[in-house]
Amino acid sequence: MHGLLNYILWLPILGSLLILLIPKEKVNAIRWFTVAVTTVTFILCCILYVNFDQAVPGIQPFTAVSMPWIKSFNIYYKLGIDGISLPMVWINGLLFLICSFSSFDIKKMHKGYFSLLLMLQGSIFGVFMSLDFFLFYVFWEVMLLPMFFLIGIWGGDNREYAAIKFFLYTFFGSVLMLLAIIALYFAAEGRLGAETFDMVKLMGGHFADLKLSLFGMDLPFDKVFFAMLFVGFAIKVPIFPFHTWLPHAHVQAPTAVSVILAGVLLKMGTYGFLRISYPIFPQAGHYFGDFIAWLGLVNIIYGALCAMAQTDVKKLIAYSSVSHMGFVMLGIAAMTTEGMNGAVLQMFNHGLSTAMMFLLIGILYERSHHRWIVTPEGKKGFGGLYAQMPKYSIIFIIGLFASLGLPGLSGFISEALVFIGVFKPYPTIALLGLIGLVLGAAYLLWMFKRMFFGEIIDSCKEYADVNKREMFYMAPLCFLVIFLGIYPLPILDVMKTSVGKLVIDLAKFAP
Amino acid sequence: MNINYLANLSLYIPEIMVIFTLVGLLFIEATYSEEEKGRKLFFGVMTVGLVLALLALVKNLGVPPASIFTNAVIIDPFSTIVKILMVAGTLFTIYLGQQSRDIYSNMKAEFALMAIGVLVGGMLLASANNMLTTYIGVETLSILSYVMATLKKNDDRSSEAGIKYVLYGGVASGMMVFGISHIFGVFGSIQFVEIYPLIKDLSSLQMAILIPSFIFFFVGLGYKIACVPFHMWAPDVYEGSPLPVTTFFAIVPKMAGMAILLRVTMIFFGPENTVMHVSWVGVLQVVAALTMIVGNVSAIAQKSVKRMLAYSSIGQAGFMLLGVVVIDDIGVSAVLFYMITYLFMTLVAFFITSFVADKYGNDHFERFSGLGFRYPLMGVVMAVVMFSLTGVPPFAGFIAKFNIFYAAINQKLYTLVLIGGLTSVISFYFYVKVIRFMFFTPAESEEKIGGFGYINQGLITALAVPVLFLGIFWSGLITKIVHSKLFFVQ
Amino acid sequence: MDYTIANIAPIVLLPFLAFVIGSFTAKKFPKFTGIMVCVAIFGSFLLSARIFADFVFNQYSADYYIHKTFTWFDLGPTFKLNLGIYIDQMSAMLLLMVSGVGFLIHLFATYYMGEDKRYARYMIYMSLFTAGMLGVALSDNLLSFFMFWEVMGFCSYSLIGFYYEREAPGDASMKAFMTTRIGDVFFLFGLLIVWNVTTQVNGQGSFTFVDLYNVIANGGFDGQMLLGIPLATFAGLCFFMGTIGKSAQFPLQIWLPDAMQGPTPTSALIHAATMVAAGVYLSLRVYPVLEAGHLLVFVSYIGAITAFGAATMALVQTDIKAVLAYSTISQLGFMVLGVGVGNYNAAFMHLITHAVFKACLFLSSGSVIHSLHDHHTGGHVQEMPRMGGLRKKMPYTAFVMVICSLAISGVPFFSGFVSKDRILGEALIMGLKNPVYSLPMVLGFVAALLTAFYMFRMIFLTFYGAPRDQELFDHCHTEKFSFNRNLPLLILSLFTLGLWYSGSLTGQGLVKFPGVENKEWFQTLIEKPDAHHLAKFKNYKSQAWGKVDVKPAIDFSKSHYDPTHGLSAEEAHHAHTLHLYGAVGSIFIAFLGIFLAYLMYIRKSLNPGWWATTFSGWYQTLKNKYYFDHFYIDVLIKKVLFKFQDFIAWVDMGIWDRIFIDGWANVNNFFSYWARKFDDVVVDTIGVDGTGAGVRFFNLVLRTLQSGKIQFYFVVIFLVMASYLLTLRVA
Amino acid sequence: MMGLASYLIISTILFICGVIAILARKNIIAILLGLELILNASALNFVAYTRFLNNSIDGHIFSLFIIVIAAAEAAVALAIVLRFYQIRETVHIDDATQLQG
Amino acid sequence: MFDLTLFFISAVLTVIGAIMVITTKDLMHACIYLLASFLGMAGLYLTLGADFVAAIQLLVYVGGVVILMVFAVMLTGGPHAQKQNKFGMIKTALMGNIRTYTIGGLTAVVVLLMMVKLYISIFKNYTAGELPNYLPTVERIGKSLITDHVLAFEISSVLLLGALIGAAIIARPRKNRIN
Repeated sequence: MHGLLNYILWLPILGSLLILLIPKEKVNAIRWFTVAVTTVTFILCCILYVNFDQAVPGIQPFTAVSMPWIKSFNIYYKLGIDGISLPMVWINGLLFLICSFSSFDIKKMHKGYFSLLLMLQGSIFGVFMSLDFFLFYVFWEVMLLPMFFLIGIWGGDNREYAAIKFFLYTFFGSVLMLLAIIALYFAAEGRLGAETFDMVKLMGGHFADLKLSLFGMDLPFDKVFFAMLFVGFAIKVPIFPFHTWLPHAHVQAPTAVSVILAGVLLKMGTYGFLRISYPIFPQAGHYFGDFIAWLGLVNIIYGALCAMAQTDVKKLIAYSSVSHMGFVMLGIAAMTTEGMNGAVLQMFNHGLSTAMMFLLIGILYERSHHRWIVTPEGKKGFGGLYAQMPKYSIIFIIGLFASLGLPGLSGFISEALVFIGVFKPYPTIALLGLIGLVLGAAYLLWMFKRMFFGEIIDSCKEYADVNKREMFYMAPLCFLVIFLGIYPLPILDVMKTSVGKLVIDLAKFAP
Repeated sequence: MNINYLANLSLYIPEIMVIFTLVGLLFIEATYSEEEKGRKLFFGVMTVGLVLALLALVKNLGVPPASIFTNAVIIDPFSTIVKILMVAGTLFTIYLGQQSRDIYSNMKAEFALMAIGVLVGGMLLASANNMLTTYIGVETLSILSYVMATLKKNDDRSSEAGIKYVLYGGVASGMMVFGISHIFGVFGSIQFVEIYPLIKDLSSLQMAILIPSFIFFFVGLGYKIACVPFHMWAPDVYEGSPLPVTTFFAIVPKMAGMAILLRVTMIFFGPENTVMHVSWVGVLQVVAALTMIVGNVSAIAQKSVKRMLAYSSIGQAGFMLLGVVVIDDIGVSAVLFYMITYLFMTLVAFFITSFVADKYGNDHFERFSGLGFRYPLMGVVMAVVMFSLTGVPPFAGFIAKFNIFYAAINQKLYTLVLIGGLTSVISFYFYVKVIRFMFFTPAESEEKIGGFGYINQGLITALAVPVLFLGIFWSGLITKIVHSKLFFVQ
Repeated sequence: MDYTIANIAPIVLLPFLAFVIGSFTAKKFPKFTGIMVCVAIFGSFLLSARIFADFVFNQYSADYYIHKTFTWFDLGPTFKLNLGIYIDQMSAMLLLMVSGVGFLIHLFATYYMGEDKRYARYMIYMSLFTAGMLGVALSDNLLSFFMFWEVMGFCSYSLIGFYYEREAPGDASMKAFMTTRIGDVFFLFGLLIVWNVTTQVNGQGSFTFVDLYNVIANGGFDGQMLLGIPLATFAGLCFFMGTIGKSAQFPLQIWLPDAMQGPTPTSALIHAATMVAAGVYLSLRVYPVLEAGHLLVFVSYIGAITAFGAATMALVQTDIKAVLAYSTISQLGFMVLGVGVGNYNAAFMHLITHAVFKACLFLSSGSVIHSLHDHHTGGHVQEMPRMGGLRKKMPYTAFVMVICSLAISGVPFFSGFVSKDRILGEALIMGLKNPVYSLPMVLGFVAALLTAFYMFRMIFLTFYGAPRDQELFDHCHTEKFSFNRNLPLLILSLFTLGLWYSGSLTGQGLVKFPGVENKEWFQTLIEKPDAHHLAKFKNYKSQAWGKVDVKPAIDFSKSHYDPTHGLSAEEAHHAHTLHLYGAVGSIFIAFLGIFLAYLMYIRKSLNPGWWATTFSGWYQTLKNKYYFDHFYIDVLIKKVLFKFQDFIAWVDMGIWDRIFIDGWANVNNFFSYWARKFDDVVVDTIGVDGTGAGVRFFNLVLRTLQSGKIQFYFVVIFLVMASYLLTLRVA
Repeated sequence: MMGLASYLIISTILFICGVIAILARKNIIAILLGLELILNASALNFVAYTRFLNNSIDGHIFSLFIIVIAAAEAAVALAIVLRFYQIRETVHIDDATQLQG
Repeated sequence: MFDLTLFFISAVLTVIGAIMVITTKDLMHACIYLLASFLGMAGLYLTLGADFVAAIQLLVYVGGVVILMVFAVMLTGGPHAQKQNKFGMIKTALMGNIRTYTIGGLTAVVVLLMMVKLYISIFKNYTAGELPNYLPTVERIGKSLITDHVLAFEISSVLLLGALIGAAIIARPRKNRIN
């Protein structure tokens, strides 16, 4: 089992290079090669899951990979996963498998597309597996490159703007992160005896009482760098007011990329909070707790309000992601067992449900070539799809209700856990957060009503129902959404020990 | 007075090699002025000479540092590495000059001659160890550069570039020498070695003379590396010059200037000289911050890729200055690493721009439309370089910036690093513009670009390989560089 | 027989599995799917019947509850979530009712929906719904209660919107879901409070009723405040908001009339018998919280207002289902009133009796509607003004409907009388004892009067008199007895007899079952979890699933019927007297209502047209449904009652519905217009692009400085240097 | 009378004159004249310092190099000016503003 | 006494020359004034005992630079340059006008202030001591040039060579055959 993470990490990247050897004309070979690579990767992820030992709170020993990379800087190629990263790794494997099927619809430059897709997968794996800060940063940034091109080349009409905005935003945040990483490295010498980029060693609130002189002010070290990391991660989450890249990126990106963006990429931000910000700066985490909780609340309500305004389905779902990620932030900010577990579970569940929604919209877009609920001319963009595409509608309902948090579907448990966790420290926020649930139901159902009910409008009469391939890749998601709604243990069990440890560690530093 | 000339000369083989190449080329040029055969011979000799110089330099890497010609120059691994970079840069630039249509075919030999001449100055500057060699280095670098800027003789822009360069260069070097004269007045010596012990205990009056004098001195160096506020010639001259010349300007004079600035800073303004250190570092910090900001911000709305790259090279110089400000060994190695990556990135960027500009007659961003689809390899390579210049991992440019930031944060220069980081975000605006046109915009025409033959593509790709390679496997190189500390004979 | 997974889980799982299997077979084998669903629910019914028997007659009748749990998930020492079953007499009753009535409705649906092209899909939705409702009945804790509750909400949504080809069901379904959702999120917040309080008291959070009762008994809520409101009040309000949403109480009642867009069996099952009643069931379950939060007065007001308001609205409906819908709201109001006045038992009893007769009424109306085809449009006819005299065409239905109407009107010997009378009696007592309650009391009685009136108005308009649309009448086939059309109706109507519930014809007093000494029935079967009772939970012992049921450690011996209600003899006498007055009054009221209806629609001595012309000003605008309620309530209530009813009408239709619910679009557009503006302009343009613009501006400045004039460059050099050197201070 | 101060003042006057020439003249050649003045000021400084502060010959050497290099620079500069004149037919410095921004 | 006289004459010549260079309206005159100034410089070098430097100053500047200047002036059409730019706008006079002199003058004042500050320090620092006798410097310079500064000497030859070639390249008339 040793080195399993190596295989998972490098297989897609290797695949992305190998694809370049396939002649450009052999489109099917390229597609199926991608499918093969993602399938093998997914199987490896499953093996990882099977071998996971729930009792171990920290990094799973069997996954640990560590070798020196840059000796003079103490940079290590260090991988490992724990209960927080495993669900993310797994869903990454799953969503890319699904996306490689969904991407059969891509119309141009197949080779580049699939190559970049695999590279994206590899780099995201890297983010979730890295235990070395430098390595983490490298993967965090590398992920931008394929994403940038995937949006920029295969995206919609306004793709350049979206791609650049996406890149700039993230890059801005990550520059601040880099600063924090290096500063931590040097601070570690005083506190830990040696300079290090090792996340695990840095954890534990060693940097609380350091001072830092910036712009001529004497500032607390940990709070400043917590804030810097916060911006870096908040942009990825995205947290209001750093969220405006998201609607653009989502709307312009091709379906599969939207799926990845919403399903996995956004989680990198919250993962960063759980893996880096909070464990390393627990005191600052407590200090900023109220602030982040309120921001989470703003995210929820604000995202929902914005979603309601949209006439573009994809934009609507994009804003719903903003809203849903707010729940994750809320859960994290609560710093209670329930809240944290809920947050991690919500990361996973939102990955499933929002991926479903984006795939469904992609399927629809294949047929309609537009995404307007109400077209800019004020006409109905869709109408009566329920009658026209019954199977599609059923899947849509599942996705829809999963994302509005219907009990029995996956979203509910995580949201409930988050609220349970949040209530204790922030009852007011919990109460106000409920508005988000109402609004969430409102915009989703309103969208559903406008698109699916009523008579079939003329332009919708041609649309075929979902075909076998689409059914094939939607089915696992439907199954998971329902299954995890009833029986969330497969995910909760693997994460709970790690999350519990995190919560206990954090609690030690409560003021 | 007993100078062991031979021992000195043995360390000075690379320079001598380059000078001989220069002289030899002059003869060849004079003999076979317009013949095809002569051209082949010319470039053959040139290549051989420079490669030999490179080999000699590589051999010099292992040699223990030594000060030769009565402390006129110093040969240490630092200067040797910079020289290697400069020679390599010259070699590739001359190749580019041969390929490029921006240098008239009857001027290609002259371009090579001038470039090698500038290279001699640069090499002298890189290992200069007294004020005189510094001054002569700067002047050699400058005067021949003026010629290079004007090399496109029938072009009004080129001659205007020459005018601007010569005036600006003259004023800057005049001020530099004015500063040097007062430094000489205070110390009574132009030898770094002799100044060094004196600088440690100065009276405050001397200090009051020296600080302005060194500022004057700094003008000369600052104009060579084009740092703000002495950068204003650079965009104009870079734009007006023929493209290979711009390439050359972005590499050799800049590196040489950076090397001497680093050396002067390290020798005179170490932390042990409190007052001098504080004022000098204060100046450098402001200059570095301004250079990063102005370079990167000005580059945004440019139409011409060449001019954008000119501003970008100013911005990059700002980052290197950030490494200079640190004034310690980590900073030196960071700057060295930066120079190495900068060489490759600049070469690739200018090579591709040059071939595109040759095809279309100008180098506006629009000319890059659809390049990524027509020449995927070139597109990818250019994109890699642009990302690398921005500082995105896993490319070498990121590692270079990382090293600089690393060194700066080690000295707690948080504000500067913050500025550096943010300006590198800003720099993405204009670097990505190239990528945007290459990949997101349909091609303007499907005509072949003549410059992208297999050999050139291969060469460009080969030049880009280190950009990628050093981004991941930089362990070995950085270890080597860390050991090649700036040497100073006391 | 012990309670194990094998014999409890299937109650929920059978319908659920029918749903799962059905969702695969629906397309290919619709008939089979329908039958399978019915069989599954019948299976649930059998299992429920066994529980019912156990808890009412057999070994568990003396025990208070069965509570078994398993761990759903466990997140470490501080967080463990248990799910399980909690069965006491109340849930046993509810199970039996839900599965029984549900089965009959499913049976009827095979008739009603038999020809629909989406028949099978309809059946599986119904099946899922039944599973949800049975789950609610079995839940031992508020969380699973909430989950099943939401599943029901989803089914309700899907079934209201079943005819998705039309716009109206879409609107209605969304309105229903959204309105209930508002209540639901408060319910969810109530859950959070409970979890928090149980954590504080027990060190381990819990949602179970038992723990909740326990905490209240231990005074866990005492002295706690949240947002300046006592915690118990807050929690109670939250839970009661759940009730308001789900049971369509004022002010969230608006969705239920619209919900009639669904097929009629849906209306019968979901929007009459079970789901809406689940709201009341919730109130009953959390009754101790309501009590601890001093919310009962509030509850009674809500109930009374709803009962009265809905009844008034029902008076003028012309759609047969709309009458029943408003009637349902009104009856739910009665139940809530029952809770509010503290008559726990009667409220639940009314829940059961109402479920039976209202289900029957809906099914009957379905039978009527299904028989009436408009041969012009091909659609079914629901408008009463086009009916009349139908009893000749469909005698069974007419018979059944009259029976049920008698029941709902509160005519003696029928179930409605038994339950409603007890609620009204209690309201009377409370009203006389405490002036605060006088308003609910009066409203309750008036509502009862109106109930009788509008029900019989409906009966008379539908079945009596001359056919008003002869063509329609002629096209109506004469009803032939069929097992899936008439049998469910007959069975249900059989259970509208008061005898089943009261155990005696009068509905009062002690009951003796043959062979069992002093076995009492409804009135003592279910005990109010008041302070005295809650004490029993203090020694609660949890039970794990297994072969053997661990009986609760304490003696839950059944309290005998206490004719004095624990009061002194004098007070008891007083109470009895009042009850008697109440009973007499309600009987009188029932007959008065029927009589008025008779006068108006059979004898026509009171001309409804007179009323219409007298109030013609608003009657004309009533054609538009939006202004109908508004106008009606406005005038009638203004004349008869108080000014604030004005407010109800205004809030109900003017604000709540038009803006808040139907006007989601408007509000959305308003809010989100500004939200979007804010997002685009402030955050994006100024915040983000603005930064970019700032950079670009700076760029412009710098490029202007880069003027190309070399002498300017020199000036820059000199000035920069000079400015540095002139400010320099050395030593 | 013939102290260091007098020489430095002369050199300063030369320098200032050079600066004024550089900034005020619009003729490129006139600007070059100013440049020569600045260089000469420095050379004078070197020799003066050699005389009054230390007897190091390096000052003289430096002056020599300044003179030599100034000559070389002037040669190149004049060549460039000629080239500019041939193309633009002007020696007005404000005509050399095509490259800007 | 001689050196004092020489100093005065030279100083006056230098300063007047320099001032005339910047004030005269005629470029040709400016060149001549520059020549005068350089001559004065040579005299100043002599008073400083720098005989060799003075000689070189005369040789290089007077003999070379100024001739080049004159050449340039003649080649570029002397004082009669065009008065308008390509847009037809009246250009600033070639030799400057009030505006340019104001700018130049103000900047020069600022620079002067800076230099004054510098010189105050220098004068405070400087203590007049025994001046060494005039000694011929040629020998020392020669020795120094082939020992200490041999490298600078040699490299400057490269510089001059390069400047020579460069000037030739640039100034070489345009060929008809391009590319």
